Amino acid sequence: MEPLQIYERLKGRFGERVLETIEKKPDPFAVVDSAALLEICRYLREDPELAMDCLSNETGADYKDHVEVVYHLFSYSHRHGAVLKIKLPREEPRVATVESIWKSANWMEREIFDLLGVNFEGHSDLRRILMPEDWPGHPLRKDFVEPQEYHGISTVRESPIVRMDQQKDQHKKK
Amino acid sequence: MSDTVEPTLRTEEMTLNMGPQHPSTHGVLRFVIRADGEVMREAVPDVGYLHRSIEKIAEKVGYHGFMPYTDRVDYVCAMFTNQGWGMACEKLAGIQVPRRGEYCRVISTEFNRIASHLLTVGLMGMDIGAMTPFLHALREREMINDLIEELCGARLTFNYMRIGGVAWDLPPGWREKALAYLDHLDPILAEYNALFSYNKICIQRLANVAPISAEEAINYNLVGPNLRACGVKWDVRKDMPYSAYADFEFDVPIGQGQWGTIGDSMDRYMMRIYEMKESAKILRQALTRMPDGPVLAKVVRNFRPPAGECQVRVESARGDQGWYVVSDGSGYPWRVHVRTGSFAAMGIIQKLSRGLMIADLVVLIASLDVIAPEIDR
Amino acid sequence: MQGWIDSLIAAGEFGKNPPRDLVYAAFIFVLSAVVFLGVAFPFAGIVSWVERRVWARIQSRVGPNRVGPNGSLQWLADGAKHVLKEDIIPDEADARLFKLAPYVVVLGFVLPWAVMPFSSALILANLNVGVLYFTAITALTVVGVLMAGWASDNKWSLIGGIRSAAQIISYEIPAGMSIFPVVLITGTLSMQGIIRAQEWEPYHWFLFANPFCFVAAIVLYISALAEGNRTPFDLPEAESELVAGFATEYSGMRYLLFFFAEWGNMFIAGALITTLYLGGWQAPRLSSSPVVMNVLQLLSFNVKVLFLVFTSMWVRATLPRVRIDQMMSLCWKFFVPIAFIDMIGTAVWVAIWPEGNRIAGYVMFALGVAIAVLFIQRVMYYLRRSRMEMYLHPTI
Amino acid sequence: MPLLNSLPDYVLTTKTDELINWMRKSSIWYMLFGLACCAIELMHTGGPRADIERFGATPRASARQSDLMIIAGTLTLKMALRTRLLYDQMPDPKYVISMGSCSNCGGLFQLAYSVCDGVDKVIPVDVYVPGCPPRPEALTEGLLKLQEKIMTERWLAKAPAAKGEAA
Repeated sequence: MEPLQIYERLKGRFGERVLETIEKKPDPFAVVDSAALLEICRYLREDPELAMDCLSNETGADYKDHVEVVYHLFSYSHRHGAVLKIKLPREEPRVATVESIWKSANWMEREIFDLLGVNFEGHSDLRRILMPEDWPGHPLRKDFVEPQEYHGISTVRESPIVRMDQQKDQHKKK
Repeated sequence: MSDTVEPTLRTEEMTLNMGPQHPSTHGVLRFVIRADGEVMREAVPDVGYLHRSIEKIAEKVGYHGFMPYTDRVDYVCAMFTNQGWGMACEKLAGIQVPRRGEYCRVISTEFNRIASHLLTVGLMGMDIGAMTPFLHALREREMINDLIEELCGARLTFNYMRIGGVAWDLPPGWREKALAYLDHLDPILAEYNALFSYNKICIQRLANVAPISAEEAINYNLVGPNLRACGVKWDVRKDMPYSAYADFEFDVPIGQGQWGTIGDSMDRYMMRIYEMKESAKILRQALTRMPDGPVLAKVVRNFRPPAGECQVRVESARGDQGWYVVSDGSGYPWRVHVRTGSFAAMGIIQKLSRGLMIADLVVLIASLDVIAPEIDR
Repeated sequence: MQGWIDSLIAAGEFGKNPPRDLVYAAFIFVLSAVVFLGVAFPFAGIVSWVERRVWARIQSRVGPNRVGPNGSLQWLADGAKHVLKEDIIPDEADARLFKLAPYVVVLGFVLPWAVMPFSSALILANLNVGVLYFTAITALTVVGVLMAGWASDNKWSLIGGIRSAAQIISYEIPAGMSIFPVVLITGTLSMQGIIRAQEWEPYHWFLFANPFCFVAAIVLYISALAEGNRTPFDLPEAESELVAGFATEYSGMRYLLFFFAEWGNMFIAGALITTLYLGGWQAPRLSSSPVVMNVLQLLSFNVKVLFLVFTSMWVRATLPRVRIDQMMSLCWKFFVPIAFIDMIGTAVWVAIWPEGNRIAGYVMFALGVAIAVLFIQRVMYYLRRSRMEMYLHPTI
Repeated sequence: MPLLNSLPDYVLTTKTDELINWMRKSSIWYMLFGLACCAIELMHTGGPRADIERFGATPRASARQSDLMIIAGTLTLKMALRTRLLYDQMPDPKYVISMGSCSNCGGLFQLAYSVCDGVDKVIPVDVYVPGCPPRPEALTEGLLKLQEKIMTERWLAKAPAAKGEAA
């Protein structure tokens, strides 16, 4: 089944809760209501004609006014795929986890939580995965500012030329 | 002190810390193992020791400038990450790669696949205690490195591909050398099997260790050889042909479970050996049927794809690699995400490790072919 | 020896009426120091260099070749470097046991040299229970290893130590039982006695005395590999699993002692098998001079032992490592019953042919040669098949 | 060695130094410590073609038994703390080779938020090997440079030279 047919089917089933579908750009995708996400995902997984048995990718992106979470679904039995998107507010984004439907969501949602700060409600093990536990902020946010030092290690590399000049100055002062 | 003797022997759970510096974790991975003697209760992976923020860097360096960074996403088979990035940009901008360019891509990636699988099977040997297979694999890898070095000037991080094709055509005389190497590879693989794969101890160590069912593998989003070892016949090259793969005939080997259960470590290990043979088959066809023409499409230096987003899937040596790119129409990508095989494979280890022995964990990591930079990026 | 010292004392070399016991003790000290530093350690060191070279050749590398002619002084550099290195004792370690453990291991490696029958005359102590002493004293190693594993306060060390203890204790049983067939045939436990009961021709070795002995020798060899923590039974120091096993926390000199004991043990295990099954120092009588004969015997003994050592290097370079449960089941389910059958079979054989059966010896020898020829043919086949022309020109 | 230090450079002390240094340089055991891309080239350096074992350098898994730490690859901030710990676990005299641009100065990943720009911020470095990644030959050359450096060390003849020059 083509992606657009799948989105039509979703629209027929969930009506208003499928907010919009976009045809080109070059991959088509559907934006759905974040409150209805779990229901839609379960339908996609369990409907025998769709049978999306694999969550092949889940990721997020930070836009200036909102945060998006993108779900790339795939069906190994029917060899078709679909892309779902949800839009969340930038402050305290939260959405239900799809871990109960696809196990692979566990780690991907941990990554999104770590790097973008999206809270997944009901997640079994929502900890930072890539960054250290005591890291400030969420690096993939567009307004993330790199800390100047971490446990006494400065994160800025001084230019060796500047440093040599400084050493020369010190030498002169002596 | 009470006088009563405890009726049973009391055992205590032991927490072991494996890594980040540990010889068999293939880079910097860490496992916190809860073990009861030799048997593990659970091994909880802790990753991120090689998180180099490649996805963030993409937002700073632009489309052409990001190509060298893609090499570092998976340094063992950097050609595939090159190709994934190239294909994603071409899809966004609607660029058609010349035919000869596609063939160059196929040839370089398939050689890289052989090199990567050689390293994997060699590391498997080292992890279960046999050093010789590892060094023999390195010896064969050196020859592929020579070939690739002649092609693009680098041994490991190639930066060979460009948006719209490849950087250079095959050098003169290269084709004959490549074909000669392929003739050399077959007996070496036979020797390798005789020396190591069909060794009784090797089979005993690998067979029936941590089998994965097909449903589980799909649910955990395992990809590539790991998925095929579970009996799922899915290969992006065959089922969603990209580049020039539609032109070639090759088989997609799947796990048969001759040595134990379907989807056990032995199946995953043998999948790499089979795939090397298939790669050699593709390479022979590609090298003999090479069309003429340019290798690089005309792409402007100031590359600005129209706003939009796309996902491409490339069958890398570690499986289906998904590149998700969002463009806002400027010279810098808005968001780049790589979905890699090792990331998914790492997620299943915690579940599989329950009830295994500590020695089996090493086998499990090696058979899933986990590479640290692909997990952390 | 004693007579010579007595004559020295009588000649007044140590002054008038010296206390005899002290002189004897001094000589024993000097002698053991000479053996320890002049024979045992260099031997272990050279074996370590040979192993690295052999291993490298099997892996199509070169191996250490810069220190001394062909790298033959590599072991000396390794040793001296370790002696001069910082000696770290971790804070949490049980310091006393931690310090003691390497010495216990070295004790288990040095003491067997006392009964090592190099030739008909070159033996320090011709004990009448030599074999028993040999097996008893080599088991000291396990105490040291267990101590090291426990005292390090590192969980990987602990697992290594426990694995080693389980392994060595288990394999002592088939190893010990594989010695019995020879003892049954000869009726003696003395190393020299056993060797004198054999002759220099291979078909008169106990290896080919009867089928049971042949199997027992193989069981003994594999058990010796396991007791020496050699691949495929190197679980206690499994590099890819346990970092460095029981020796993980050891550095400098203390690690060096483990290091040398490991390689020295290969020689010791080889010596035991040579003595029991391969005719020991027996050499053809080419000369009537006892000196020449002793040199020949020394050569014969060392060639046999070094061949066994080389085989164990070869095995180490080829085979993967077994898992702990597989190792245990191999020992208890296969080797112990086989060793038991060997023992009973030899007893029956001896009851039927008390003087041995010459024909059986010839037949067994022919069989052994046939197996060896088949093996070599198979190796040659693979060598020819995989070594293509391109292999000789690595740059193509 | 206060007495020896007060003596001028006699033949005995310098020759002893030379002997010690020669032994140290002939048996550099390096730690199996691959961080990133360079780890693959590190394996190749120990492999059949470059065979670093010719110089007596052999890999060890445990920090306690190694003399040389080859920082092969990008050092992330999360790993930097561990690296310092590992360095402290090594027994003296210990040496560090920084292999590749990433561990020299951050290299390509100076732009990254999670990468420690240069291993010399964490531990002292003896030899820097440039390249991304350096070829096995380059690493071998680095090892030979380290051997040269070891040969210049003084243990008995004079007060020991300051080790691990501040980079």
